[in-house]
Amino acid sequence: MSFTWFHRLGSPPYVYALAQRLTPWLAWPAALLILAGLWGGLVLAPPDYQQGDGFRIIYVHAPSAWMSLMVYTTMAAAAAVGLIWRIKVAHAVAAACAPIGASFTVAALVTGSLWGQPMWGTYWQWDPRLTSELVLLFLYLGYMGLRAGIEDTQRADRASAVLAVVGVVNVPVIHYSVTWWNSLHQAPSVMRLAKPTMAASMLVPLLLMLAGFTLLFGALLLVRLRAEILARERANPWLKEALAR
Amino acid sequence: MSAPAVTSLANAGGTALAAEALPVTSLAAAGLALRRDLTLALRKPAQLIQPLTFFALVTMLFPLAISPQLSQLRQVAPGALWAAALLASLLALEFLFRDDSQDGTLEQYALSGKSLTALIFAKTLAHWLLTGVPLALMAPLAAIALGAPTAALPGIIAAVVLGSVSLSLVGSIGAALTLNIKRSSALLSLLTLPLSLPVLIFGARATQVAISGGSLIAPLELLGALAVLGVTLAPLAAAAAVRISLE
Amino acid sequence: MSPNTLEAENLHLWRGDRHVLRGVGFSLPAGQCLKLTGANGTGKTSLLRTLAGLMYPEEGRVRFCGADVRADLRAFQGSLAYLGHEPPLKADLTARENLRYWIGTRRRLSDALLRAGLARVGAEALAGRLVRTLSAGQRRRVALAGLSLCAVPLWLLDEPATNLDTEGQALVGSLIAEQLARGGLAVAAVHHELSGLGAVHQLELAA
Amino acid sequence: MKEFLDMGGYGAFVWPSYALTFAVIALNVFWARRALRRAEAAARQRLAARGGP
Repeated sequence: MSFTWFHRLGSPPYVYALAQRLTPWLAWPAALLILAGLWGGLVLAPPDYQQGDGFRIIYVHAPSAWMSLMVYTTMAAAAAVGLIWRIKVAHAVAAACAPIGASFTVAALVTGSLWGQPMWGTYWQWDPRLTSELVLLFLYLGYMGLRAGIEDTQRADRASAVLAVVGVVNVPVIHYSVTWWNSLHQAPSVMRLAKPTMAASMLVPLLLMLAGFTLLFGALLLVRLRAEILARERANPWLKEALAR
Repeated sequence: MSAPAVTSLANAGGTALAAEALPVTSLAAAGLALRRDLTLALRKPAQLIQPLTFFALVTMLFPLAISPQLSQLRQVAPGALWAAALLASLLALEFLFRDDSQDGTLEQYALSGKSLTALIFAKTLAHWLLTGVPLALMAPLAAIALGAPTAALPGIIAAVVLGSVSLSLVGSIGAALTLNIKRSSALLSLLTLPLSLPVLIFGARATQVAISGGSLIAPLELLGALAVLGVTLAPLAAAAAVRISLE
Repeated sequence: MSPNTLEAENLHLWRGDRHVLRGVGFSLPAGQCLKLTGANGTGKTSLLRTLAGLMYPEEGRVRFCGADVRADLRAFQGSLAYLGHEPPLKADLTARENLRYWIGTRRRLSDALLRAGLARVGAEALAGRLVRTLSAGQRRRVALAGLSLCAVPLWLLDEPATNLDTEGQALVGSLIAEQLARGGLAVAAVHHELSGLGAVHQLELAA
Repeated sequence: MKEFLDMGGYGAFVWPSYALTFAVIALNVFWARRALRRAEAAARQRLAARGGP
């Protein structure tokens, strides 16, 4: 029985309808979680003993950073499935992920440097986490650049899938070498961008934000996925009925 | 050539299907591919010089941009050397597959019935022999020009030889992916540079240790590890990318 | 060896938005030739590349000797020769070197066999000359020499007689005749009549 | 309320961070919906073209 479930996830009309039905079930809970996280993070959580209220940037920086990596891995996994079993829907998922991941990588970079500014006195510091985030942004731009460079959708799907898989294999290698490089040259005195030790009242809002952002990603992905599926279905008869819904 | 003569010759020239032609292993086929690329490159040496002149050119920029003081340049030498090496090897990558794709020989490799991964690895090995090794032999000149002590030269050569293996391998994936894209040199560097950063970091570190006279074991081991990772994964990805570009 | 048969079943292929192959199907028994006709852009090349396993049809299947070619694509591709629009030759290598590196990766190739292959197509005088210095017709003959040296059961030929004079076209006809006589198969996209082949299947690809 | 906005002196960093992140969220929502609308329009056009002649 389980195989037919997986098999049905490969059929565009089924996934299109599923995506259409699920979107509100992800979007509204995401909004609620994010609002609760904001209220907890900005109002209820006490200031940090070291960074004062400056630490509250973590409630937007950490979720964005988590999104940038989680979306890339999701993209690479979908790309691998699409490449191995030749499932068009998987390639559609990968294509839908890229812009979302890239935009939150930019958010993570900017909020990271804004958060680091009070500590370092400058807006950019070659902190290992920020540097890895910057490289991740280039991986996204490379993926989207390759997709834009190839006209034929099927070939663009498969070529960018290879790049995504190669990229995800390199992400830990890059992160390790950047951290190793940073520990080598960095004077220990400069505080690195690490999460401060957090009391429960500080931690709960962060978990709410992380959950909210993840559900938000789900909702955004499903909307974009429908667009990508339509783009790949040419003039299939089932479209008429799906569009009427 | 009248018809009868043709049929009699056929048995001599064309071999009958029944007697299966003596097969060739993928390894032997890869050896042939390597020899072909080396022969082709030596027929047109001008193309071999280009990456080397580019490497010297970029190295020359640093003293002019920073300062003529060797003591100051020595600080920047490892980074300048490796940035120049990275860009030079990138330059030579674009035509790794493009010429073969345009004249149809790459297609024949894909249809050869032999492991395309082995054939692609042979082509990448030829690329490394033709660009990576010459760069490594030229690196000491650049290092001296940037104030490195002569004692550091063997270490620098070893680092560039080892590092350029990974550069060629990672580059082969980008070259295969952008095979059919016109004006793809910008995209090729966007795909290849982020994946080459670990090599840049460990290579520059090895050069720095060589200059300061420290023990080269650890940095060279890390460069070796990257090379092994590259050798095992890159040809597979590049072969898949070639098949996709031929679709 | 089970008889060489090539079947295509309900092949559908799109190139971008164009539905290039619309349910193409045929069955080609051993010793037979299939002639593909149709105007430019009707999918002859796409069909040949799909049969060769270079392109992946969205629907349908290709069977060789009864087995789906995708089951062991590499073995299938080892048993076919595909000749595209351009002869697959490097301009900076001589005709002999080109054959050595092209056919040599497929099968063991002695010098005698190589010379015989060139002689078969009347190109033995070109052996030592760089392909860069050869005319289009001469390059096509060197490519045909490679084809005849492949010794494989299935030939997929895309306009094999381009740039050839009438004598060259007759050569193509006789090469295919030999391939069929050996019990092999040939699928050829051609504009002109294939001389001396007798009964030939034909597949017209509509615009 | 005023000290809330002041954020213990870090207001100049906290609020831009939140503003930017929620701008990115809003941009994503807008982008996704626009992409879907465009894809639906294109699909309808393709259906009309196919259904026609």
